[in-house]
Amino acid sequence: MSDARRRSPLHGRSEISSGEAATVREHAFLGKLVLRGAPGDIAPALRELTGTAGPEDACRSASSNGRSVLWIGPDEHWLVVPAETEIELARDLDSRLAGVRHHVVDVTDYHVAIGLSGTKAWEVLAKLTPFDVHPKAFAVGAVAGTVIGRGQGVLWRPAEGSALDSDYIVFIRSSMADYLWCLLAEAGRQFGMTPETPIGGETWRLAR
Amino acid sequence: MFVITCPYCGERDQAEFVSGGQAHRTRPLNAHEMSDADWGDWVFMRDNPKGIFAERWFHSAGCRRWFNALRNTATDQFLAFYPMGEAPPAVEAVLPATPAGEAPIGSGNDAVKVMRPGESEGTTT
Amino acid sequence: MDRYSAIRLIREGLNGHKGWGRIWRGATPKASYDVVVIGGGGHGLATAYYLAKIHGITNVCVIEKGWIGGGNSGRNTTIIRSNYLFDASAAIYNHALELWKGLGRELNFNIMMSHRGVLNLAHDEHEARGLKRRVEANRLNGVDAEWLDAKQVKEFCPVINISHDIRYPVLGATLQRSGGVNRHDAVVWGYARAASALGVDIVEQCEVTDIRTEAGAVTGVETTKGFIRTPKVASVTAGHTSVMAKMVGVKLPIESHPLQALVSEPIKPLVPCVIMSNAVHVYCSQSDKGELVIGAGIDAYNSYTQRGSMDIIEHQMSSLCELLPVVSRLRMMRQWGGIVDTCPDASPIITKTKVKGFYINGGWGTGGWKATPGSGHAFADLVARDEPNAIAAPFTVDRFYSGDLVAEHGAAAVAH
Amino acid sequence: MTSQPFRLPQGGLVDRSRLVTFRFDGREYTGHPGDTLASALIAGGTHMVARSFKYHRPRGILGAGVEDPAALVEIGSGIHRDPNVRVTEAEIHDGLEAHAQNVWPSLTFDVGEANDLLWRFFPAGFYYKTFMGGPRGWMTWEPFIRRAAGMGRAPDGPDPDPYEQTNRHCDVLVVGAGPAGLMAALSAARSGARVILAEETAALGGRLLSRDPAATHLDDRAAPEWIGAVAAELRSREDVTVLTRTSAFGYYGENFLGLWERVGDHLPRHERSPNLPRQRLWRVRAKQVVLATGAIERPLVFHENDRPGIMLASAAVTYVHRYGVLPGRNVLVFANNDSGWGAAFDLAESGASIAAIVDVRREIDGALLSRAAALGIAIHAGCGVVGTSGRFRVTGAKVQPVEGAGGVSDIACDLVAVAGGWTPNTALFAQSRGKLRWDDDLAAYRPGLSWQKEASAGASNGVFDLSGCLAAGAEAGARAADAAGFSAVPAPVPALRAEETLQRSIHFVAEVPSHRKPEDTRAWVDLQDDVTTKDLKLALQEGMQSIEHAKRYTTTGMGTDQGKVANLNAFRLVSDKLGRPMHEIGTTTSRQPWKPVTFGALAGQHVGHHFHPRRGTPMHDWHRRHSAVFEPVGDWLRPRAFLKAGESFEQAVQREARAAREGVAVLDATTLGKIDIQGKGAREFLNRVYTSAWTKLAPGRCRYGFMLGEDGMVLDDGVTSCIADDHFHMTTTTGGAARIYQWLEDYAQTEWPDLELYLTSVTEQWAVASLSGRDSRAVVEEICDDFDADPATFPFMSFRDTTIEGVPARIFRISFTGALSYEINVPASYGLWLWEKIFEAGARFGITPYGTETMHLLRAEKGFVIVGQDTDGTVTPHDLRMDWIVSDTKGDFIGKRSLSRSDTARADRKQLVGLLTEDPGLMLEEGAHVIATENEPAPPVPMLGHVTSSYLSPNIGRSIALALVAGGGDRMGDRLWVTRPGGAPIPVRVTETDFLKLKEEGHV
Ligand SMILES: Cc1cc2nc3c(=O)[nH]c(=O)nc-3n(C[C@H](O)[C@H](O)[C@H](O)COP(=O)(O)OP(=O)(O)OC[C@H]3O[C@@H](n4cnc5c(N)ncnc54)[C@H](O)[C@@H]3O)c2cc1C
Ligand SMILES: NC(=O)c1ccc[n+]([C@@H]2O[C@H](COP(=O)([O-])OP(=O)(O)OC[C@H]3O[C@@H](n4cnc5c(N)ncnc54)[C@H](O)[C@@H]3O)[C@@H](O)[C@H]2O)c1
Ligand SMILES: Cc1cc2nc3c(=O)[nH]c(=O)nc-3n(C[C@H](O)[C@H](O)[C@H](O)COP(=O)(O)O)c2cc1C
Ligand SMILES: [Zn+2]
Repeated sequence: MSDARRRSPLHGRSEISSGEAATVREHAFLGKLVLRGAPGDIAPALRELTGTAGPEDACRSASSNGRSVLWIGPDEHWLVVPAETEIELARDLDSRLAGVRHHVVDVTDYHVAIGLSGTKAWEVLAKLTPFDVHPKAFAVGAVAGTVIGRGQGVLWRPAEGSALDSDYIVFIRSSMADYLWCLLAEAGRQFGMTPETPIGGETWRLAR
Repeated sequence: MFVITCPYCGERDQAEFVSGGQAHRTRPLNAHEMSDADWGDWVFMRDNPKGIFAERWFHSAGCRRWFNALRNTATDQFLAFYPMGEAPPAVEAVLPATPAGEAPIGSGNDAVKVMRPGESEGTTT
Repeated sequence: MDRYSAIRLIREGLNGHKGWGRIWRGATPKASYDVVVIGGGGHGLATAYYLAKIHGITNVCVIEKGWIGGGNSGRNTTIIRSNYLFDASAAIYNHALELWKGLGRELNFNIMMSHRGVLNLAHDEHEARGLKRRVEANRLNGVDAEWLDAKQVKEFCPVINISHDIRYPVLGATLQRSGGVNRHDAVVWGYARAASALGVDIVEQCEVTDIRTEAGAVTGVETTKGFIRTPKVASVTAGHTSVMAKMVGVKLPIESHPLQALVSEPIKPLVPCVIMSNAVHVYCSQSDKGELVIGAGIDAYNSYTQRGSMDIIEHQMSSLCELLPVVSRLRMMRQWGGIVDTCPDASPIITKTKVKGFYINGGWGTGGWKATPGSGHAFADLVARDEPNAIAAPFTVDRFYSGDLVAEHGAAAVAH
Repeated sequence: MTSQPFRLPQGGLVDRSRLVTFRFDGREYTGHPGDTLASALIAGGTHMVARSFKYHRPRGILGAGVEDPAALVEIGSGIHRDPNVRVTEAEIHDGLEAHAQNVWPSLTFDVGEANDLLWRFFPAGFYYKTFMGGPRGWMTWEPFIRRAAGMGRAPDGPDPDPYEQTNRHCDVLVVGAGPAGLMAALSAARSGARVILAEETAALGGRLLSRDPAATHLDDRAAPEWIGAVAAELRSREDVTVLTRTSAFGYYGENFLGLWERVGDHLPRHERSPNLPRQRLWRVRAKQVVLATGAIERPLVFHENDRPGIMLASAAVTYVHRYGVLPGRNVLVFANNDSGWGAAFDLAESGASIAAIVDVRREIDGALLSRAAALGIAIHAGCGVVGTSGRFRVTGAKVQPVEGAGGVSDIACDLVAVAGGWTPNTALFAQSRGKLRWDDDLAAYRPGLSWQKEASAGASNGVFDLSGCLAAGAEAGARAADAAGFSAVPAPVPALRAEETLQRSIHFVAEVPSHRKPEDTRAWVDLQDDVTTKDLKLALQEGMQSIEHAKRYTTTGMGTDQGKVANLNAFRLVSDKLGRPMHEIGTTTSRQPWKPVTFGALAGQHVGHHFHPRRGTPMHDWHRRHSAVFEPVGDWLRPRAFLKAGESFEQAVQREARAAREGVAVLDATTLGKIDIQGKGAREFLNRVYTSAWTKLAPGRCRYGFMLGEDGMVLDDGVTSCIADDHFHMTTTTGGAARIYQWLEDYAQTEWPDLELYLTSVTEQWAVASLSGRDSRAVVEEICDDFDADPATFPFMSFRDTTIEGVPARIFRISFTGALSYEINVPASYGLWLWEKIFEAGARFGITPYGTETMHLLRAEKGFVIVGQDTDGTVTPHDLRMDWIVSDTKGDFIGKRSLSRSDTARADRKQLVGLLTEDPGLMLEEGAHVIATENEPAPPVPMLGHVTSSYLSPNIGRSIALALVAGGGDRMGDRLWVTRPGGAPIPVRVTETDFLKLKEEGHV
């Protein structure tokens, strides 16, 4: 049960679905950490603290027991963990990695995780990104930072160990979450989703 | 729309990248000793070749790493991608016969849209 | 030179138009000239014309690697204005604007100079502040400029959406009434015709492949049609300026980028003026033939292919649909690209070089069309006298060493 | 019910069981589903549908598809009006309304036709030679010309229809679903490759649909059946996407193609799904591309070849077989190659009578001759059409031998079917930057050298026979799949039973020779823009000898069809006239789009709400509920001020500004850029990117700094705090955040990797509330768990970590207002909670929310600069008279060397000063200029600088302003003037910039 004082930027939005074809929902407050450091240096600590040493290949993830390690760059991983476990994990990592060149930053509130599921989920996403999201090309476990709509974000196909039941997860900076939410609803219209209006998009108040 | 091969993430759409201009320009360590002319050269002057150009790209939407590329600016064909700090590899390119001219294929500009008799058919790569 | 007029047109009409001669003479290069101008765009031809007309230097050859007007002159959206911020820019662009006013008659060639007004829209307070600063600077420099509020914008150009409910509402705009557009090909042909009549040779399909120097001075140019002797070489090659400079080892701060433009299908008059917007990044006018002529920003990478990325076009179109919501059913008929020679401070370079007799006029980037007559005029003066006049002086390459940039960037980031 | 007199009793692929009613130019017509506007109009007996651009000549239907140059109309009205729609492409539906365009008052009586009477005076480029006189030069004439020019009208108001974009990656993209394209798609699909097949028209089949189905059997199935089977197989495959009504319009770099799908245009509005866009843009990245775009027939160029009823022979045949309409009852066929003969036989067998076959060739294949004889067709070999009659519809043609003497025969007809040879459709190939090769036998260009990963197959590659097209398609599809990494075999080519009379022994004449005087001959090359051979010849005569000049001077190929049928004839004419081979003439550039694409589709869903993201903070909704007025800063929306009922914006700002000093006020500062910097070289990194020294900044302390570009000009500013020796928290301006983060990464990764640092943006991790004013301390202490803000232990420019009801918080004692201030950071998800908590705690102090305008005013009272407002990319820290921020003692930093360049170091540069108007109630206009004289001289007026910031300050009790003024530092106390339009310059006094201090010291 998460802290009732917290508010996601998508607070007030509820799951939108067009049945089998596509469903869009938020995975609120998933814990997210940026972990920088050479993969070899950090692997033992990772294994110890998350149950996985991280993916072997670029643009992949590894998950175990609801904790996932996503490859973001050659010396950058994201840890995606159950809500409100991130602070402790960050602390543990820092102490476990003391002396090793590394850097841990909590970005839980920076990124909002929006999940997409359904037979047409990839077609919905394809309307927003030039990256190849076809299930054959972007297989379960894969990760990609890319362009989404007029912004940027990270796409992820969580594997079973992640304990996330969406086919795709889009991480988007929180100030753009509402923009993306509405864009996804628009993209899902073809499959029966209803359009949503951006918060603050209804009227523009000018000073004059 | 280019396909850019990030040395870390692989082939991606150009939209994910930011172009960083000329590569292999090392910031001088002795700026205070430099003349206005030398300093001005470093800050402002740029190679701007029609032909093989070593340039930098930033995988802004992806891994956020900077890296280098060789591209033929006469045709926009990428010839190589390589990490920061590495020297440019040797490459071959379809270059213009004259400094300001057009590459025999690939620029799509004037004068090279039609083959001359005797020019052999096929594909270039 | 044949004199063009309505009467002559009627006379020729009755005579099957057999009497019209060449607009410019075809020429094969002579062995030597007093001045060789490289580049048969608007600026190069204007330079040659003013060399002949004002300085009496008629033994001039313009060398063009393709067809005249085929470079940026043939690709630009022809926006003409002089409402620049800094004194140096205002001086040269306004000089050009004054010359444009009488140019059709002077050249006896209808360049369709249409002073229909240029709007620069402000979409936020920050832009409004910058534009107001510019309007006031313009006024003090004797450049015609005024500030319109949103309602006045709507009156001047009814297709603009001034609703408050959009992402970038229009807060106001500057208007330069004497700004406008003209017919790019006509300018090129008009200058070519007038220069040719004064004795200038215009050689097309001839590329300068090298510049020969001796003891630090120019002796001639190597071309695909042979060597041409000359003590003075004036490079006016826009996107290829760096290529020319490299031949003599002159360094420049110029980068060549693709800049794209597109036209819609022709439609009945819809857009009465020129609309430019920085925040949403698009500009638009309507040609006399009826197409909307639309441009946006450069592609960020260097290229000589006269092609750019489709992204730019897509962004430009969503901007335009946002600004002029009636246009989304209209259609893009043709898109193209040019090679623009951009300078770090978004101002041109008109300069002598360390090589005696080698002069450069370039770096006009995304916005040099409007300067064509002024640029040619000032450059001819520099080439003839070997000294920049007051208008050209701020634009030497020395400014990059001394730090005295003419930094129009902040003030007019929008392309052209 | 209106009759369809030209509908054939049977045949055609239209659905005869249903009747569709539509209107054209006020008259009601009927047709069937499957008809285009053109086929239905022809069924109704109407050929004339438009007027030409310049001479307003009647224009009929020349083609049967995208190639038609001039049969353009407006469809729909009001906000739904679509101008310049090709009747040969528009599909009819019930209720469709089409109108003639560019005519007045009507299509048949058009005043503009007067131009045609004066045609002799309107040759190519006539406008360059006249319209220079008049009181306003060209401007005198322009309005008239503009009104006459243009074609259709734009819609009357904003477009209500939605559009969308989508992206696809595929192994093989096949463009065109004719026989070649179908076979290519089939072969590639069977290998398991991801295939997209895009077809421009409503149906698959290409020219197969233009053949007599009874006479075309593939594997013993009539063509439509065979197509149906192929389509069914393709559609059944999961990895195949078959798109109809979808044009590949742009072949861009690296096999990136744009496809334009018309999703709803063919349906009446009420039948369109509200969930589907009107049109869709497919952005396709293909590993391999097969271009199977077919070939386009060319018209022949002869005197009066522009009348309605003059039609491409292939189009005439298409109308018969695809649509079941007869375009003419009495047809004269005019050909320069065998394929026209095939058309003639076909038309004859379909019920037309053939008035004659006229062929410019003298030698005709014997088999053709005997077949013609068997059908009783009169033959005029070695002859050409040299004139036509008929006003809105051709009524007859004049035929004359092309060589030697010979009388003119008048032949009555109601259709002239022209067969000038076939042009492979290489538009996309050329866009891909492949090189064309002139083929003399083909009398056309075909693909030569490829640049991208594509192959052309079938007629687009110069293969004109059906079995050849099928085989080439199969081969190309298989090869493409192979190259994409699959293992494919060409699909077996169906056994064929088909009659074909192909283009053979063509005699390409750019202009049909005639005995008329050249100056009296009007032979159209470009029917849309009224370009005649005479215009092209005049262009050459006047020196426009480059094909590019000829194009631009005459406007040939510059219309909405981009010269699909005109260009090759124009090139050939230039080649003939200049006596230079085709490859030397070259071609004009084939540019995107292949056919015009709506702006709406290019913009896709990225308009309106989705145009550009609006970024909001966690407190955004609160701001909206509290009457904030917003301003965009970067992509963010920030409150400018919070208006109380009945209050003006100015009043609100004054109120907020007072509260922020005398009481307590709070600003949402979440949008500031924040970067977490860690690494052993972090401190040194700061030393290099900031102008000031960071060596001594202790953990827990903060410092304000400037960043410069390498040119020495101020780039950004902000406060950076030391968290640990190797760990810093940097803030940047809101607008500069993204740029600065990238800029820092650049230096960190590429110049100084040895500093071993990591940068992570944390902008949105933290929500920030900035409290300002006397009572701010009390509020902070109240909300924090056990926090003592005693300045002795919590001094200015330091921070503390604490908690607020257990929520981790970081509090900075920094101030941009000069008043006592605290910046409270909490994880963003607690932002709104924090904000509301602050208001709860602050209620007893009358806490006031304030916006950016107030913040700007407050900082100006203190003389703090805003980068981007008081600087503009030409300003150094010294120009801001902030020499203290530039450390001379530390080593190099970015931009340092530039500060000592001769011009950057000059003393008379513009420097930031305060300005006080002599009349304290008078506010200067931001952007106004400073001059040294009481009266404004005549332009150019020497300008000393300009006002960068100007406010009415409640705390100073008067107006204040900041300005950049030449040599300003040395002008303290001077009297200067600030200009204003239409008024006398305003006298001002030059002061220091810290107005609060000035006031304290009694100088104000
Ligand atoms: C899409 C686009 C839109 C634009 N819009 C505007 C606008 O609205 N307003 C505005 O003011 N400006 C605009 N510009 C900028 C403007 O077009 C240019 O600044 C201006 O036309 C430059 O003229 P020019 O004569 O110097 O160059 P060009 O017309 O490019 O002429 C240079 C010539 O040099 C020739 N050349 C190059 N190398 C050689 C060689 N080695 N030998 C011989 N010849 C050589 C080239 O072939 C070319 O013809 C735009 C530019 C583009 C591309
Ligand atoms: N009689 C002759 O001399 C002659 C000459 C040429 C062709 N032909 C016949 O024409 C047929 C040619 O077959 P094919 O398959 O090569 O071509 P095709 O003309 O049958 O098919 C081409 C298809 O491509 C489509 N198309 C064209 N451009 C497109 C674009 N940009 N985007 C999407 N679709 C596009 C067209 O709508 C058409 O359906 C054969 O039957 C051949 O015999 C006959
Ligand atoms: C102001 C302006 C108006 C134009 N109008 C048209 C037009 O009406 N029709 C057209 O086909 N092209 C038009 N063009 C584009 C040219 O056909 C051509 O694309 C451009 O000159 C670049 O040359 P290129 O495409 O041959 O490389 C126009 C170009 C400009 C600069
Ligand atoms: Zn990458």
